[in-house]
Amino acid sequence: MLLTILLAPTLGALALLALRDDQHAWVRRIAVIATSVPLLGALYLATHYDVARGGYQHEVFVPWVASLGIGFHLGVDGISTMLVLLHALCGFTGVLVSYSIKERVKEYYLFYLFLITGVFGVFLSLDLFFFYFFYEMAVIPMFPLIGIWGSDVKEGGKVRYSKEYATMKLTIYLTLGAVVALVGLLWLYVSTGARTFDLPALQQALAARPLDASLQRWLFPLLLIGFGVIAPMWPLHSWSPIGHAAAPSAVSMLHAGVLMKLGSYAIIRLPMTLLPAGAQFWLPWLASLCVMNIIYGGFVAMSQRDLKLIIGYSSSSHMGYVLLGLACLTPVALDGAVLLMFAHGLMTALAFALIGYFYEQTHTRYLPDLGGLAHQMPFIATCGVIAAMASSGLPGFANFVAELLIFLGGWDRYPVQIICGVFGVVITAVYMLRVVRGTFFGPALPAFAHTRDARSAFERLPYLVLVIALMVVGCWPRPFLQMIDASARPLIEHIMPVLPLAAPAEALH
Amino acid sequence: MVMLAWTILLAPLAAAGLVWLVGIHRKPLASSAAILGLLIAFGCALQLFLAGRSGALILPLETNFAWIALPGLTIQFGVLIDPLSLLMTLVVTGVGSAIFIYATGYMHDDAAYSRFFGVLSLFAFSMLTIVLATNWVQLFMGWELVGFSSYLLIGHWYAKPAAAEAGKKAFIVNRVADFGFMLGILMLWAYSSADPAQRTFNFLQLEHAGLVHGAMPVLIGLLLFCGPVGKSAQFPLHVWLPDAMEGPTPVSALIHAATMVAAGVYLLCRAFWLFEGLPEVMTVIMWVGGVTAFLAAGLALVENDLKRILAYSTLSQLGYMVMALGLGGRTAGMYHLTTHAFFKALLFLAAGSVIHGTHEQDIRKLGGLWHDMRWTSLTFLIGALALCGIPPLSGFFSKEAILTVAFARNPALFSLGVLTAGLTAFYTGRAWFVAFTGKARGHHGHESPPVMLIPLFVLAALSIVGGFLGLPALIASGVHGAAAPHGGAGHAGGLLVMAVSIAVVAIGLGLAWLLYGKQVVLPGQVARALALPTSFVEQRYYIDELYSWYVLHVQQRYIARSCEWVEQRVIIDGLVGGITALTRWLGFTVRLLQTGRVQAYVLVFLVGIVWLLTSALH
Amino acid sequence: MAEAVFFYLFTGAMLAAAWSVVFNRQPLYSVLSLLVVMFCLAALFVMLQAYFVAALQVLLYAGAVLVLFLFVIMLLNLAPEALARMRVFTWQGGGALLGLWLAFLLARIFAASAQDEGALSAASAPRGSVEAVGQLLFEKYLIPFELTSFIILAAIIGAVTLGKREVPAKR
Amino acid sequence: MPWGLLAPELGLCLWILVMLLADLAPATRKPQLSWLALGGIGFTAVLLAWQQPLWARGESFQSMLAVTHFSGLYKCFFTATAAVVVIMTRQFQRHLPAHLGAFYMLLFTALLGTFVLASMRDLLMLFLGLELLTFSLYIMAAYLKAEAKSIEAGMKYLILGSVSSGFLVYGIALLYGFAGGTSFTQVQNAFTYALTVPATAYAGMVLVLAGLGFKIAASPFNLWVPDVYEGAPTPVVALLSVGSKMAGAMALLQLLTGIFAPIAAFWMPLLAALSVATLLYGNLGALAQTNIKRLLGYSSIGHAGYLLMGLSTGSVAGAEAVTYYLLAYLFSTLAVFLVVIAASDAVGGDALEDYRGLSQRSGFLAAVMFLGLLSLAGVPPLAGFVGKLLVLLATVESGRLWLVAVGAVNVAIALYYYLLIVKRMYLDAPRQTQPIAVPAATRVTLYVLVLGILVVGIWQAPFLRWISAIR
Amino acid sequence: MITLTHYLLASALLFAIGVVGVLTRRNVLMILLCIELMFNAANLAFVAYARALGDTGGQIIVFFIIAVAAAEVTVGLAITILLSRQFKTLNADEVSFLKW
Repeated sequence: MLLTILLAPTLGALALLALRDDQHAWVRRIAVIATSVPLLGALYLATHYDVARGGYQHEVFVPWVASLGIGFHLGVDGISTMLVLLHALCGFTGVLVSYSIKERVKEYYLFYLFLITGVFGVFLSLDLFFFYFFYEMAVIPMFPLIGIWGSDVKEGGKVRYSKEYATMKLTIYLTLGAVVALVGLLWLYVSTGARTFDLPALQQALAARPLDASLQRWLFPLLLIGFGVIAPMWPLHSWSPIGHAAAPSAVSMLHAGVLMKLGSYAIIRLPMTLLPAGAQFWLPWLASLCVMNIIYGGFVAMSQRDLKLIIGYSSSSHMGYVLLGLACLTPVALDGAVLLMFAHGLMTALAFALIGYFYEQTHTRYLPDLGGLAHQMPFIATCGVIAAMASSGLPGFANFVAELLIFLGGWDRYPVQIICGVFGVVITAVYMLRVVRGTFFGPALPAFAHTRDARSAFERLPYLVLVIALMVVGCWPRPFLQMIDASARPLIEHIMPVLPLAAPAEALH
Repeated sequence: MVMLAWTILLAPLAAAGLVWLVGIHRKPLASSAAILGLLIAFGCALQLFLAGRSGALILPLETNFAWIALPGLTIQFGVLIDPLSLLMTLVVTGVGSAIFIYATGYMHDDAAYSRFFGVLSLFAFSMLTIVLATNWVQLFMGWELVGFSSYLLIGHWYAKPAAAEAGKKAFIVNRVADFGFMLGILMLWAYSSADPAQRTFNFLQLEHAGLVHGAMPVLIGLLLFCGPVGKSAQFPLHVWLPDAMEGPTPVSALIHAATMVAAGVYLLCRAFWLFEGLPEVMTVIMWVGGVTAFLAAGLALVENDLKRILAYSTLSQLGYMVMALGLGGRTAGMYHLTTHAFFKALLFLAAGSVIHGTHEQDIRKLGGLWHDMRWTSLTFLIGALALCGIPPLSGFFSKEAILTVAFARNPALFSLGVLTAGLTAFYTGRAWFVAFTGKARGHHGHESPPVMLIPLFVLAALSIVGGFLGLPALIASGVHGAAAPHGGAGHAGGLLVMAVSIAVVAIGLGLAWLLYGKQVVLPGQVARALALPTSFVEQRYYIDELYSWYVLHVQQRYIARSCEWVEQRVIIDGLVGGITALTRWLGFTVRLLQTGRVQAYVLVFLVGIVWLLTSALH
Repeated sequence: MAEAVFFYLFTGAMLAAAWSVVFNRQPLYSVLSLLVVMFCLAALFVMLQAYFVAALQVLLYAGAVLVLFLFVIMLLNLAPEALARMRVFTWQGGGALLGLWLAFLLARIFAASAQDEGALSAASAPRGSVEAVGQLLFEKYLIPFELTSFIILAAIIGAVTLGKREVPAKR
Repeated sequence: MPWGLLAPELGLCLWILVMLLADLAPATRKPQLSWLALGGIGFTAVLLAWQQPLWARGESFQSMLAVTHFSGLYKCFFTATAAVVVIMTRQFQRHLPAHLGAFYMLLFTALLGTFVLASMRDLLMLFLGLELLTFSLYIMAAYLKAEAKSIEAGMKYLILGSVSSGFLVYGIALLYGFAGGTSFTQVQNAFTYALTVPATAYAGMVLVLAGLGFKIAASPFNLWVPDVYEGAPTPVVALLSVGSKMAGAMALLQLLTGIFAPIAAFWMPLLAALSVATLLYGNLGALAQTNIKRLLGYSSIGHAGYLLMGLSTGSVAGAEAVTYYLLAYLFSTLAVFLVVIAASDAVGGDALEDYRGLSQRSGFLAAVMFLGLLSLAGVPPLAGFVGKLLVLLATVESGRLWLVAVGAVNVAIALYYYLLIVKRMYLDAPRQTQPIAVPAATRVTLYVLVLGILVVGIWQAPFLRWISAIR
Repeated sequence: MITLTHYLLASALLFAIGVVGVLTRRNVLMILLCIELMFNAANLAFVAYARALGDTGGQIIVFFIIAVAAAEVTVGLAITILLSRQFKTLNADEVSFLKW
């Protein structure tokens, strides 16, 4: 099953190679198939994860390079199942949203499908080598995707960030992060002495003979910063909003929806799993850094006027919650963090898809130029309100559940940071409502009289899929949370064998 | 019984789902589904109520399922039926049904008719979620959802910039309040048990077990009180409510008069066990309530928009309720909530009927409606009198109850309350005399259709008889374990209070008659005579200015702009751009080594050799 | 004693000639100075009992290589090189200083490695006769020898190819 | 005598003569010379394959040359490189004025030089092999007699090359004096058993290091690289970049893991420092380039830095990593240069700007270039990634983490300038739009190279097994 | 008493003079000439070592070096001729069109 998920996009890409450049219809059909197969697979995974058993499931193992201890090892636990599902959803809807791409279609889907493959690879890999392998592989297709099919970030008619700048910055930044992480990984690999890249094997080896705590303290920040760049951790975030803003909508969707989660997922999967002492030492710092993400990101979002920049900064703000959830080192907060990765991914994908939809017709996403689009496109406006509300943490959407869990789980450990986090929700509401107000509400503008709504079921499908997914998880989170918890709890218990609880009276100080 | 309880909650949800999924382009289906959903809920609530009365149902009835079940953390979702929630449910569903029906007439020609009913149903569900919540999280969810519905309904006519802005403002102000509220809930939970795994959000469990030792109950209480301050528009977060009048009138009636804004009061009752024991918090609550009541009444004096007058009056009455609760008058507060729901909904609907008939809501441009819209005017009058507290209308009794409590507890607040009562009578009278009596000023209305009038009659009837339904006893029975310490009237000072309040009301009405009915003195002259206070009041005490100054000049200009500056100049240009520029500069510099002269290359070669040889010597 | 005299004589002459190679403006004189260097070297080789190599040095270097140089100098009709006056302050001057530093370094290295060695003349002599060398060359060093032929082949072919003036292509 | 051991070399010698004679062929037949050259390479390959069973025995020939797994493996690399260079020359040959036969002959002498280096067991062979290789390259670099650039390149290469061989020879002399002989066994024994290693021996070692550093383009011995890359005929640049560098790295590998192994503690930090200098010089210098060949020159310096990094570990893992790196580098660089050659006529030059919109003129060439550059940058799933990973891993194992950090940062810098090319090819609009025709031979070669890049990048196990056999 | 070190020092000086020449002479031909000095210095070192070691191998290597140097001169002169044809100068400084 995992192989199917991983290989379907690759095979799709290879099939595309066989097509002529102008066979657009077939190109798209293949892309839809190549992404819907993983979606079905992900649904299967989500429904067939054995919570009682926990751990890695559906494993696939092929020995790869025995001498170095590399194995092609795939497997999912509750956490990665959620993210595979998220990625499958975003990837699938992204293909549908990309129907608006009219130029160099074949190339577009080629890069797109490689991107999809890479991200699936990261979520499915249980081998450090392949983890990194796919991680880097996922970064590179962004370059042409943004560079060719993206758009400049304009402000008042002037180019503020060109797409070339955006894509170069993104690629280099992420690569820089990746190599820092690589140094950490290699150091880790060498210092365990187990000569294996296999994650479960490493876990066993480290359980038997843990690394020296001082070494862990060196290793952990390498991995944290390396993967934190893509998460994006303040102040290393500046590639992300610009990158989001310049990317074509499907790529923004994947980028904000899934790619950023690679970072937080990687932090959970590698440094937290493998370096408990490092986590204990460093995560309190992260918890404070996230506050910067949340509050600062929110305020910067507030002062932006390009819609995609606003959503971009909001993503970096919301990823602050995810990181905060990680940093709390309690099972509940980690559950919340993972759920928020999922929820925020869908929400932000929805937002970017919507912006892409009307940008296509309005040719502007500069907030002062927009207004009253609800008249021409009620469906899009409805979805826009939903996205804004999901982002603001309205109950009924998965984001609320996730944030609530982070707050509940983190309260005992970092009350001050949690208070800031709760305040961040207010900030989110401010700029999100500003977006909704400025874009959809207000009198109909004559300039947009020609625009049209998404009418056919097919056009609406991607938005509906995302909204429904958000609401299903938001209204009935229990099974999902149980799945996540089955993996998150052992992890936390591994890091903090006895949860040192601050005495309640001291907790606030 | 459990099924009935669930039905109350789920019927409006089902209606909302139905409207959104299939009814969005089918007007009749949308409105009938919404009305039916709420009526079913009302029926169920009534049946439960009767069952409770007859003893067939032992209250409280609580039923739950685990919404989130993690080891050490269970969050439930359920239905709690106790006298308090039952009363509130009856108010919400009953008044709501009337307003829903009324809305079919009022919104008849609206393009977004179905959407309107869809959101109304969603609102009903959310409101009932609050009312029937068994725990704080569920309550908070409902709390947020009513805020959302309110946002949508205020902004129903989103094409109007004012409406769109008002919706936004309402949501954000509430969000600010919810910041504190959420923290309060978090802390309440955190201190609910010494054992982290035993913590609970459940109302009854919390009430039963109380907080652990070492908790900071005062802080918790204050934070929790933030919620009502926002939702019930208490000073200083009252600013959203007047603007919210941009929404369609049924919305104002339902949400911004009868139910949602009362949720804050309901919440105070729900957590009364906590506040009760915290005198500091109680003091804050009662003063916030009292001040709100007085200031809002003052605002109403100079307002010319009929709906806004009612909005300020709502503020003022909510202040009353909060004050009552702060004074410990749980029964009185809840009692007033109920009667207020009746007569304020009535007033709004009547005002809506006026607007529907005349398309005008500025009282200065109205006049003589008594002649054109007899039924509407009559019902408005009933509501107005109830608001003023003229016996034997319902408002009289509930207000009496509050003033009695105040009299017993806090003379200062009592006098404030009495003064507010006078002001209330004055502005109500003003609205009545200006808009309904005298001659028409340009607008001739036409009477509304029966579908709008019948709900008016129902509410008018309730406003009249509301004082005789035995509500205080019902409410008091909800106080578990503890005897109702402060029943309604009947204390030693009761008669005195009654006399004072009636007198004040009479003075207020009389003055209004003199100024606006008889026009002995022109109001303009009075305003000129009191220029300073008038302008102060007309500028709404400059609170909105203060906020917009904060938002535009502090938050947007300084905080957000400086963050943006840091982002652009420090992080993007400085940190990232600096490193990039440095790297590029190094690149340009390094290549300058490459002069093209072969001997220079040999020289560099030699430098390397010399270095290597030096190291060989080591 | 005579050894020392000869050594210093030849070495001195060699270094002086080398100096002249480097600092003579006239290319022709430089080449001729190099010739002197070669002869002095050959003499030193003889002192070191490397007769065959000494002969080669004279024949090959002096006879062939330097003639080639002279030939090219004549062919190109080289003018005296204009030397910059203030070369000490140019990078070339820096190069010269660095070169001297190199000499100093090498000298220190040799000095550091020299351990109570006796006179070179006392050491057992290698067999530097033509027979001895030839035998080694065609037995042990056969492969390098053959390889050298390919080096020379490549060089010759290359030189011919490069040096040849192209006949303008017939269009 | 076991002449079988020398079979490939003898085959090459034979073919050198064949090509020499072939140069006499009439001008109209000249285009077919490339097939003859390919035939020679095929012949050599066959001889190599035939000889393959002997590799494992590791026999040596007169203590001068030895046939081992190591040499066999590298000879395969060199043969493959030469084959691609022939294809390149074929594509390029209308620029080559005349004497195509001599050009191919020089290719074969260069190849012979690399073969000698692969098998060498004596410092003399190091010198001669290196000179054979370098002489051929001097001449080939200046081969475009009508072009000033080419002559300038030849001149610079010649002067610096000669100076570096001067140092090399002096270094060999010092080693000879220390060890009393030039064969590897003698030198290694001397190092192993010397009570104290005199400074002359260290000096000899560093001078040899510098001479080879020149070949692999290590800073500060590499200033010729950008100029020569820019000026020399492109196939020669490819040969320089792959063949010559590989030969240098291989020779270093042999020396460092062989005769110099006993003094590893001495040279490891030196190589590490050289590696840093080289990495920074190459990658920073490349940032400001506008000519693709020059840029690739700087980039090849950057790669030398990684090779040095691998070498500086002094470990078996490092040696294997360097070999793997070279294998990956071979495929990637050759692919890139072949595209440069195939495209340069159509795009009108070697300036980066000329590559604007290449993907719209020939999606195939652009895609190959894209993959090649990314592989050079070290992006999975391409070959270069595995090479870099192994080098970094070996360096981490050696405990020199700061070096790894420098290497890692340089990955990002390198990616930047590679992406600048990608940007031109994919993001910018083309100046002209007519498609570029790619001849069948070039196309097939490119396919093979891309396949190589992918296979080496994804399916590492067989190559690693193959490489680990060199021990 | 003349020891090995004497010869070696002589060779070192010769080598260094050659290097200085390479760096300071501007004429390509002269640079090549100075490179010959460097090779000859190496030759001297080889022969001196051979003498000290009593090993003929060193002398043989000198033979090879001489051959290679000769070949190098051949190539060098060919390139020099090309250079003078193309640039009308043999001044190495003036042939610096490939840079940066």
